Formats: sequence, structure tokens, C-alpha cells
Amino acid sequence: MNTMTILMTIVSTTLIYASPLIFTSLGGTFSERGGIVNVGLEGIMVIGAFASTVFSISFNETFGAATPWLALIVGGICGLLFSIVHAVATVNLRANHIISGTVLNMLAPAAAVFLTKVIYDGKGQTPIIQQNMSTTDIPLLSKIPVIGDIFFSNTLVIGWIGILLAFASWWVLYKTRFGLRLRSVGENPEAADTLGISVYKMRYSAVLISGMLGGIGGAIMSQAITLNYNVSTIAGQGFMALAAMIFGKWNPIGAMFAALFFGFAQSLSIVGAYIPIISGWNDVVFKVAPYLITIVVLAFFIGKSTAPKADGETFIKSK
Amino acid sequence: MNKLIKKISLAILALGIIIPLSACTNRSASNNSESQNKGNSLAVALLTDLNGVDDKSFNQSAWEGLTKWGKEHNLTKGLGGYDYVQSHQDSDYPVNINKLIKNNYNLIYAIGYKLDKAVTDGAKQNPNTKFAIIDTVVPDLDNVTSLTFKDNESAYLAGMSAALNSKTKKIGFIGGVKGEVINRFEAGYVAGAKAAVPDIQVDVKYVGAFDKADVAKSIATAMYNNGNDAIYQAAGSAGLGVFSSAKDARKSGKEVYVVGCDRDQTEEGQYDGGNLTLTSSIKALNTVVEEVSNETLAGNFPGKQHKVFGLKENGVDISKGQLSTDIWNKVEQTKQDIIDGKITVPEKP
Amino acid sequence: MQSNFDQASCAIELKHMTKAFGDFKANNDINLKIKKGQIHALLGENGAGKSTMMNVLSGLYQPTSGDVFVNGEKVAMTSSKDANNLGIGMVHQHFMLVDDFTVIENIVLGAEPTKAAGILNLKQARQKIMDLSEKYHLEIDPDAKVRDISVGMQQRVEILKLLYRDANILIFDEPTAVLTPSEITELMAIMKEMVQEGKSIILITHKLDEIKEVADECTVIRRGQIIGSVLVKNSSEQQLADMMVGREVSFKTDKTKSKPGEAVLKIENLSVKDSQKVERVKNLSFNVRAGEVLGIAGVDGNGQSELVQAISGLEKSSSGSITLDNQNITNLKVRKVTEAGLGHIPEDRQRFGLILPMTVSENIALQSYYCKPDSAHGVLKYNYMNEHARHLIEQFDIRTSSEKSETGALSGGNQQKVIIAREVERNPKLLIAANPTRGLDVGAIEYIHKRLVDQRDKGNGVLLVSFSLDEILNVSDRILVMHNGENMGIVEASRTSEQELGLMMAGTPLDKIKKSKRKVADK
Amino acid sequence: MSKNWKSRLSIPLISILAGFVLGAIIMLCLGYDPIMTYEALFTGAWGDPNSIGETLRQATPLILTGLGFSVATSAGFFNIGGAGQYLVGWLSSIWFVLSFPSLPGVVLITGAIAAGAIAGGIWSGIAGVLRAYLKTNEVITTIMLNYIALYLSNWIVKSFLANGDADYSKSIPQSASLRSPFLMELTNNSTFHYGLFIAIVIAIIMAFVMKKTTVGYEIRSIGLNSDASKYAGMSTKKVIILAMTLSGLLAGIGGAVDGIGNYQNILVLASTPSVGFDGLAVALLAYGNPIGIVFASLLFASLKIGGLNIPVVSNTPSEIVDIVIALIIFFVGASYLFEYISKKMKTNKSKGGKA
Repeated sequence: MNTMTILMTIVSTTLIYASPLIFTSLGGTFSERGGIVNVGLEGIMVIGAFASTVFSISFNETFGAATPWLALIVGGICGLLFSIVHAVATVNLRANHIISGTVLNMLAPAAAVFLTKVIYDGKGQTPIIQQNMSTTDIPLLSKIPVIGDIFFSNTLVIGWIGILLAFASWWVLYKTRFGLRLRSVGENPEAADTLGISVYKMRYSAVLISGMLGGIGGAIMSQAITLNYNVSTIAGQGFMALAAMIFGKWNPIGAMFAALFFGFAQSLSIVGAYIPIISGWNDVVFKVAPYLITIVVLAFFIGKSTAPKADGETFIKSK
Repeated sequence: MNKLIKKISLAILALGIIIPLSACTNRSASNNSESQNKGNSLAVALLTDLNGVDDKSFNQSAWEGLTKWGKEHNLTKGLGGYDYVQSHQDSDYPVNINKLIKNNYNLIYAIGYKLDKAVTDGAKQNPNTKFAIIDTVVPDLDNVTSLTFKDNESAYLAGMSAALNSKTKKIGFIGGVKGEVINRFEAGYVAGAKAAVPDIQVDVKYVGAFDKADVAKSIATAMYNNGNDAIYQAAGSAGLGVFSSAKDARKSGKEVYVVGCDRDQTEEGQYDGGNLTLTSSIKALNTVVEEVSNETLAGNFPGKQHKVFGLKENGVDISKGQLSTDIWNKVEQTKQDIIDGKITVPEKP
Repeated sequence: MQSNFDQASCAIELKHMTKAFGDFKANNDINLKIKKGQIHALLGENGAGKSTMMNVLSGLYQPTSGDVFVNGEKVAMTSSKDANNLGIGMVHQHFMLVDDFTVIENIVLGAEPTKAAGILNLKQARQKIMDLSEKYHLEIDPDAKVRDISVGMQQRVEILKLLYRDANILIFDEPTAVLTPSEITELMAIMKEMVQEGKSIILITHKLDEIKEVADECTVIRRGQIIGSVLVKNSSEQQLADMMVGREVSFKTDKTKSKPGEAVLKIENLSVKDSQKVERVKNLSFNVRAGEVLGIAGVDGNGQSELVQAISGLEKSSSGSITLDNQNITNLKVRKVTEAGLGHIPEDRQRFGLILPMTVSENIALQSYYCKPDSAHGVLKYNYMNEHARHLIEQFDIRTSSEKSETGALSGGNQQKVIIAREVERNPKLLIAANPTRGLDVGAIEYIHKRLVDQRDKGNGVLLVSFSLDEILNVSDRILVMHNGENMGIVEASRTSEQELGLMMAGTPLDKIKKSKRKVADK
Repeated sequence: MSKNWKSRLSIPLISILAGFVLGAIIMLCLGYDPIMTYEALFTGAWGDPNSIGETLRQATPLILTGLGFSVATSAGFFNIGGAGQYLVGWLSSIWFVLSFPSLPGVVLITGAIAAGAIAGGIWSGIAGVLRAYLKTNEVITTIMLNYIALYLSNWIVKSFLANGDADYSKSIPQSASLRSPFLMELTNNSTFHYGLFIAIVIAIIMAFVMKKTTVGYEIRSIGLNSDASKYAGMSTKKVIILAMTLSGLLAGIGGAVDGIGNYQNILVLASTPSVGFDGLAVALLAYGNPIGIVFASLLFASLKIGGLNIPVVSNTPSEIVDIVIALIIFFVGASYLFEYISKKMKTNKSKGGKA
């Protein structure tokens, strides 16, 4: 590969791996900024992937090329609906957040395969979708010489949307009334309560947003990568997203960069095999590298990351 | 508090009894299959590995064969007829074998090399049950037949097709996890490609898992970017990522292909401009399952035997897919050469 | 007519208000009138029901029965928002602030000015806040994060939060507990100013001198019921105190003159840096002698915490030496220091002193679980631990249903007693007590002070760190004043005054004060 | 105390009941037969000696990974690395046995278990050390270590332990196996092995360690209040590393016992083993109580093994089992629901009484 191809490949493969993680980790950030620990992201992604696939298969003829985009929305909505379980459990029923999140992770794949069997006549995975979300050139930007070719040509647009969404999320969290209130219930719900902010409502919004974004993240997996739903469509991405959120210090932009970093590490391990000097290394080195690099970078360069103060704490309104 | 908990549990218990009772009406329906299948001497079950019978791969192929066979013999799916069981973890194999035996299945297909231990133990303990194991050899047992496939032969043809079709003289191979079976694919593919086009470059990569479609897609993207114009995927459900990468490449105007594996993967290759599944190497588990079932029904269970299915035995094959007539003719010729023994295909890379 | 006028002149009136939690009536048939433009003090021991009443007034609790009138109108508040809308606001004892937010963000939270689409308009808020800050002399740094500002400023933020919401009825819950004398004086002035502006204030406090200074009326509450209301100018401190506890209270801790012996703690040229590498204790030297209580006075955040942490081994010192009972303990590990003879009643009992979900007996074993007789060969002897705990529960009068109760279920005073029992019982050569009576009621304070003096009388040294000058003056034999990490001087408790200490706390070294005194005398 | 114990037991029991009932409702709604399904589930798990043997065998590693997760939780850490720790334990035990096949059986078995324990302990100890000294979040490190374990293990199996090109290692000699002819005969040729007894003994030891020893006291203290623990002179760093190491050590023993008891070899795996993750759920169901974990594991194993019988004898998708498990844990976590309902019932009753 020449340098140009290597760079192009790094960018595009980074985005392939990172896009689902960006959305999901942003979701996690909202939830935990609002004080609800969400280890159920994996389960939420499963629901998003499953629902969007069913939608796409059922309606691809009606909506044509718009199907994958609508499917993302459907995935988001279903993720949101599914996350209500988590919201009810943690906000109203005072469940331990980790237990409730684990329930999502166990429930989702079982329910999705179960429903697949119900819907598709006993089959354990769905058919292949016909309208997939594929890479395209971004208008105008892709015309920029060199940079356009590397970054904006033949690229996964949803990944760039995710990157923009991270900045938007930051802005929402730090510059709007909603964001201020959401963060306040994650830092000190008692204080928010005395100021007339409904802690329950804010925490519900936080979880539901995470459900929506996690659902979209899962939908990206099925719409752009596996092109169907099967039990291994979501195989650990939710946990990687959780890791990205912590890595990014519970900051949307940080989470986004962390997700990109994971993608970049994966990408390096793939592209590394094309770089002459190191291509002779044992394959296991390339397989282990992304995870090892993550640990090293986190331990030695990023350091401690602190969760919002009341993250994981159940708020009980006094009566 | 405790009293109330007691009350609640009573209430739930009551519900738990009433609801299922009301469902009893359904019950007779699902028991029908057993009565229908009575009187048949052969009940056949398929035991898959961790992937189910709709893995779009050889489990599915085997199940299709069994279903066809069952219907031909007026059997229904379920007890006493034919059925399949999927395992969720590697430790489930012996459990599932015992459950099938207990439910009076007398011929069990065990799909995958990972089941050899479970089959060996099960066969020794249950001499009256017959086993057919796929992809590996369990020797010296009267009630076990071993069925293996010369995947390398079909892979050879796949490699040849991809090489002949290649305009860039670069083709790729993406495997799931390195191993005995996948190695056969790799070996045959590389040999076939080199034989057809001596200066072809074959790029071999492994995902490291069978469930990471995102990594597989990234590898495929790198390969297509690097100028490979066909990739042979042998990566299980991760292989779906190869198809989606190829669809992306097509959209950006590259004429790239995927070579399918185990089953005719034309469905996976469909996209709005046509089909990008160049061809698929086929493992004809369906015909083999039918064949062995018929033999068993006729009282000729090939116990203790190791049957090898190659191109000659119609155990493996290749689909025409999108191959040009020109290439297809060459492929057919080579196929004949292999059948005739003029070409020997290596098993290891 | 008369009653109408009466109601209108009342900012708040409670009629037969009862608030019950299950069978327990925290407030029982409360009748109370708070007049407009006055400071109304509310006096009562901890657990008397003051906080419940205030939570009812601020909309957090709904009364079980009875009525609440605000400005003459009967109201039913279901949330703090309703209270806000009626102009009622509360400065909580434990500040209700978001540490991670800036001062401005904290003030506007819940009442944020926005542009279109919910976008914050902090510029607009800043103007209003700065105006209020100026008007009421509430100095703040609007862009600092709350976690970085002093306790005094945090309280000003709390007050501004209410003013920003145009609150007319302000409730202060023990506002001076954490303030320095000068800050207290400032606060009193601000309160008076606010009343003059027509606002009404309810002041909850234990401190009778404060009531005497600012309040117009005082209501005493005990066990959920009102004992009576008096005009402050007509009653003495002693009368108020007796009303509060229902018996006579002694303000002075009885103690004989100290008979100091050898130094048990020697601190020489000690410097300590905090986690941000800022030097918080600077070249400090002093001794604590056996048989005396050395008080360390100073405004919160002047290096006292770091000093205590350095002595107890929780923080490393950057230079200097610490000697305990003739043993060099500089930078030893916590456990070694404890074994060398240190007892430590930590500043924040819930955070440092106790493991709340564990039982009382497990907490009593916290310093000694690893050695005989609490354990042998790594195995805990629960029989012994429980028996020992029962013994201490009796000896220290800890009110708990059993030694196996969760410590978190105990009241604050009893939690502190668990710590004191544990620390004092080992008879340490030096006992450090850091703000040991913060947030406790008069009865508990009296008890704890007695225990500290007992410890002294047994011939051990006591180092008392407190932000409360009363406490320092009351208990200590000698007083060291810290300012900005430095020693401002050591004075005899019997020969100093609040004024002198106040000057030192503000950063004037003792020798300078003496010089100026001499000058005055010379002139 | 006894009252507390009763109510702690009643919540899991009600949850189990509620989980099954809700599962039945779901099946009814979708047209499957719950009675037949549950019957299949039960007979599949406890219907005959073979099934019982398999259920007990399945419970074995769950007990150990569950204990591992709960130790870390007690110290305040979220160890989702159970899968990786189990895997390195499994790998090391087989590797050890295959390296010294001629040693006597007792030495092989103890050595294999010790090897698994050490490997699992090191694997999580890495996360512990990073957490103690560099404050690295253990959630991230344990996730990453799971993947590293998977790839390394597959590579080691292929490169050093496999016979030729096979995708699994050679089998261990009979002398190193935890299975026995006696147990096989007893359970009608199931894969049941002595590992269960090892697991139960370890559970009892852990119950003792956590409740009655100074080490357990330190772990609990740090988990509940690390500031107060520091104040009391405990070395938080030491305890963090200790708790994390102990956690992985237990999961590693789980892997070892499963390796020499159940599998008798090690396979190239397609993904991280699910037993690690199931251990987490088991521990949550048991509130981290070691003895509770034994029972929770048995319940889990019953559902998992019994679940395999469902597709054999009915047409209900076997995923219903996982749905039921998830529901049970949901009810355990959201036990306030029951409290709330009982409160509501109480107030309604008292209101009714007054009227």
C-alpha cells in the first residue's frame, strides 16, 4: 500500500469500528451525567440492531434508499423504549444500577433471538437487508485535495454525524438549561430537588437519551456492518462503548475521541499488517495490540477519570 | 412485612397455576408430531455447534438436507421424526447428545470437529444409537461414521475463479480463527489461485474470532483499498462484514467481489446494482445428510467408516454465480481434472 | 378585623401543623407566627423537629395535618418549586451546592435565564447576581467552581441563590456552624440589612449569643412541640438555654487548672503540601504537653486539616519532624502512628471516622481488629468484639438498640460517641479531636467536652482543632492560632480574648499585636 | 438477625416465582405452551441422574466465577473480567498437566488447580495493580484483558498445545481428570466431576474469609468506605490488589476445574466464554453471599441445562430460559417493587378499615 492508501484505509476502518461506539458511548455519557450508571448499553445496542433490521426488511420496498436512515431512527426509538426498563428499575424501584443494567444485557439478546424465531418462522437470524447503509463521498468536503480524499471520500457518513453529535452533545450538556439540570441531578440530586428540579424526570430523560443513542449505535452495526441481525451482531461493542465513556472521562467529546481511539487502534492492527517492517510479526501481536494499547494509554497517559458525584446513587425523594 | 410478602407470593403462585392451566388447550397440538411419527423406525436429529441451523453456512445446509429427507419420508419435525438442537457453549455438546438419546433419536448428526469428544463418549455409552460426525474422524466405533469434506478442492476452484476474474492480480482471503478446517480453505484457495494465475498476490488475514463482523469489515475494507478485487470469506457470521464492505466498495465504483463459503451465498451478495457474490464454494452437507439417512434407513449404516466427500463424491462443489462463461469452462475443466486425479490439492497452507 | 390584620402582618403562620413519619410525630400540633420584617430565631436540640418544620416550610415535606399560611394566604406546597414561587427559600445546614458547577451555575440552577430553545443566558444572570452581591455585600467569585471556594463563600452562594429567586422569607439552618468569627459578624450584618429591606428571616441555631445579637423573637421547640415564644430583648441567654433542654445547662466545662508535664507531641519546622503541591502548612513548630489541651484556632482552610493529616500519617510532610511520645513518627504509616500512641477523632465522622453500614461493634474494632484480642491468626473474635462493644456502649452511654445495629442508624451524637469510645478507650498519649462537636446539640457537646478534659486529666495530651472559638476558649488550656499554614502565636486560654484571637485568625501575628498594644499603652 | 435473614431469602424466592410467571405470560401471548416448556425445563435439569449430573457440573464453574465477582464487588470494584480470568485459568491448568503428564494424579490435579488460580489471580491482579497505583479504571482494563486472554489463549493452544493442526489441545491423562468412573456410573454417564465439591468447599471458605477474618474485614471496609479504612491505617493499595487478585484467582480456579473436570482439554474459542459473565449474574442474584452463590449457581445451571431440553421436546425457542433468568434478576434488583406493593396493600387496608 502507498501512504495515501494507508491513510485512507486508516480513516475509513477507524470509522467502521468507531461509529457504533461513538453513538453508544454518547448515550452512556448522558445517562451517567444524569447519575444513572448504564452497563446495559450492550443490551440496548442489541435491541437497536434487531429492531432496525426487522424494520429494514419489512419496509425496504416502501422507503427505498431512505430505509437505512429510517431504520436508525427505528432502532433509536426501540432502544429508547427498551431503556425504560432501566429507568423504571433504577429511578422508581431503587434497583442497583449494575444489576438493572445486567438485566438489560441478558434480556436483550434472548428477547431478540426469541422474537426473530417468532417473526421469521423459527429461524435464528434474520435475512440479509437489501438497503444497507454504505459509504459515500461527502459532498463538497470530498472535493478538497488530499484531505478530501483521505477523510471525506468513500466514508461512513454516520461516523461523521456521530463526531458532530459529540460536539452537539457537549453543547447541550454544558450550554443549555436542560444540560445544566441533567448534570445537576448526576452531581447532587438533593440540591437539584431543593431548587424545584424534578430529579426523577431528569434521570428518566438521561436514561431514555442513552437508550435512543445506544439503539442507534446498535442499528449502525446491523445497517452498515453485518447487514442482518444475528446473535453475534452485538458481541461486546456495548462494553467497549462503556469503556470509551470512562476513557473519555464522562465527557461527550472525550467519549467520542476514545471511541475513535479504539477504532484507530483496531485499524492500526489491521493496516499494520501492510506496513513492510512489521508485517512479518506474529498475527497474535496484531490481535492483542488494540487492547493492550488501550490499557497502556489509559494507565500511563490518561490517568484517573472520575465519575459524576452521584453516579449510581439512588435518589429517594422524601415525602 | 413478612406476612405481606407471604401474601404476595401466594398471589403470584395462584397466578402461576391458573395461567398455565388455561393454556392446556394448546398442549395437544404440539404433541401431535409424536403420534404422527409413530411407527417410523428412524428418528434423526441434527446437533449443531455454537451456530444454529440458520447460520447461512453448513449447519443450514445440513438442516435443509434433513428437512428434505424428512418430508420425503412423511416425517414431521419433532419427537420421533427429525429435529435439530443447537448448543450455546462448548460444554453443552455431551448434554445435548444425552438429551437426544433419551428422547429416542436413533441417528444423530454431529456437525463440527468440536463435537468429536462428545460423540466418542456418547457412542461408547450408547451402542444402539448411531452417530454421524462431520469434519473430523472418530475411528473404530461401530456406531459412528465419520464424514469429512475436501473443502480444499472446492476452495481450489474458488481461488482459481477469483484469480482468473481478477483485474488487479490481487485477491484476498479472510478467515475466522486459524484452525484445521479453515486451513484447508486457505490452502486450497491459495493453490488454486496460483495455479491459474502464477503471478497473483493472495492476501491472507484472520479476524481472530467468528463473531466480530466489524473487525472483518475493517479488514475487508483495507484489502479492497489495497487493490484486492475479490475476497474469499471463511469467517462465519463475521464474514457478513466482508459482504457489507464489498457493497461499499461497489458503491464507490470499484468492481469487487466476494467469494462465498459453505453455501451458495448469492443472497448475501445482492445489492441494488446486481450481485457481487462471484461464486461460492459449496459444502453439500444436504446431499450427504440425505444419503447417509437413506443408507441408515435401508439398514446400511456405514459404521466405523470414514467417508470423504470431495468433488468426485459430490460432497463439495462450486456455484457458477457471476462467473463468466469463459472462466466457468476453465473451472469445469479443472474440476474434472481434480476428479480424475490429475491435480492434487494441498490440505495445509 | 384584628385577626385579619394580624395574619397579613405575618410572613408565615402555622396552625395546628402536624407532620408524622409513620407513628412518629416529628412535629406535633405546631402553632407559630413569623412576623414580617423580623428575624425569628428557632431554638431546639438536635432531633427536636426544627428541620422537619423547615422542610415543611420549604415545600420538601407535606404536613400530615394542619395548615400553612404565607402572607396571610392558606397554601398547599407540594414541592420546593411552590415554596420558591411563594418567595420562601432556605439556606441548608449542609449546603445544597453542586461542587462541579461554577458559582453562577449554582445560583441560577432551577431558575435559569435562557435565550430561545433553552440555551442558557448566563450573561443576563451574571448582571443580576453581581448587583445583588454588591447590594448585600456578598462577595463572590462568579466563575470559580464551588469545590474550590471557601465555606464562607459557599454560604454566600447559598444566600445569593435565594435572593436571585427574589425570596422574601429566608430560612437559615445553623448558618454560623462553619464560619469564622469575622464571617459570623459579617453574616449578622447582612441578615440585619435584609430585614431592613423588608425580608423576613427564620434563624435556626444553637448559639444563644447569636440569638441575642440579631433575633427579634425566639421560639423554642422540644420533642416536636413548641415550648414557647419569647421576645429576645426580654430574656437572658440562661433562660433560653433552660427552655431548650428542659434543665439547667452549664456553659463552662468544669475543669481544674491543668498540670502540664513533658511534651508528648513535638512538631518542628513542619511543612506539608497538599495533593496539588501547594504548601498548606508552613514551617510550623509547637509542642503539646502531657496533661494539657492545646487548641488550634483558625479559619477553615488555613492548614489545620493538613496538619492533622500529617501528624496522623494520612499525608506526607515535605520537611520538618513530628515526635510523639519521644518517637519520631515523621512520615510513618497511619497504623504505626496509631500504635505509637495517637488517638484521632476525625473532622468528618461519617466520611473518615466510621463505616456506616457496618455494625457498632465492627466500628469499635476499626483500630484494633488486626491484633489480639480482637483477632488471632487473622481470624476475628466476634464474641470478644461484641462483648467489648457492649461494655463501651454502656460506659460511653451510646444510644443504640444493640452492638449489632448498623452504625448508620445511630444519631449524629451517638455516632460521634462510638468514635470517642474507640479512640479514648485505648488511652492514647495524644488525642487529636478535629471539630468534634460540629453539628451536635448542646447535650452532646457538653458530654464530648467533658471527655476531652478527662483525657487531659489522665495525663495525656489533647490537640483540639476547632473553628468554633467558644469551643476553643472553653476547653483548651493553651491556644495556637493558624493562619495561612503559619503559627500566629500561642496564648494562654485564660488570658486571651475573642478579639485577640480574631486578630490572629485574620493574620496578625501575636508579637505584632503585643507591640501595638504596647504602643497604645506607651501613648 | 433471623428476621433479616428471612426477608433476604424471601426476596429471591418471590423473584424466582415472579420470573417464571412472567415468562409463562410471555409464552402464552406468543402462542407457546408454558406448562410443557417448564416441564421440559424441569425434567431436562433434574429428571434423571444424567441430567442431574450435568446440572451439577454446570453449576461448578458458576459458583467459582460468581464468588470471584462478589469478592471484587465487596471491595467496591466492578470486575467484568471474569471471562478472561476463567479462560487463563482453564488454559494454565491444561498447560500444566500436558507439560508434566507423568506426575502422579494428586500432584497433577493440585498443580493444575494451583496453576489456574495463579494465572487467574495474575490476570485480575494486573487490573488491581493498575487501579491501586495509577488509578486506572478497572472496568476498562478488565474488558480489555478479556480480549487479550482470548487471543493469547487461542494462539497458545494452536502453537504449543494442539496435536498437529487441530483446534484443540491434546487431552489430559486420565490421572489428572476430576471425573471418576464412580461419579459417571452414579449419574448415568454425565460429565459430573469432583469439581463441585471443590467449589462448595471454596464457597464455605470464602464465607468464612469474608465474614470472620481480618482480611475479609479489610476488603469489606474498603468497599464500604475507603476513606475511613485509610484513616484506620489499612493499606488501601494492598487491599485493592489483594481483592482483585483473589477475585481472579477464584475465577481462575473455576476455569481450571472446568478444564480438568469437564473439558479435559482446551479449545480454540470463537468468543470469550460466557461462564464469566454468568458468574456476575449469579453473584448479583445471591447478593454476593457465598453460600447464596452456591444456590444461585444451581438455579442458573438448572435453567441452562434444563433449557437445552426445551427445543428437543417442544417448539418453544430455548431463549425463553434466558428471558426468565433476566426477569428473575430484574425482580431481585427491583425488590423495592414488592415492598412498595405491600405498603400499598397496607395503606389500602387501613383506609378501608377506617371507612
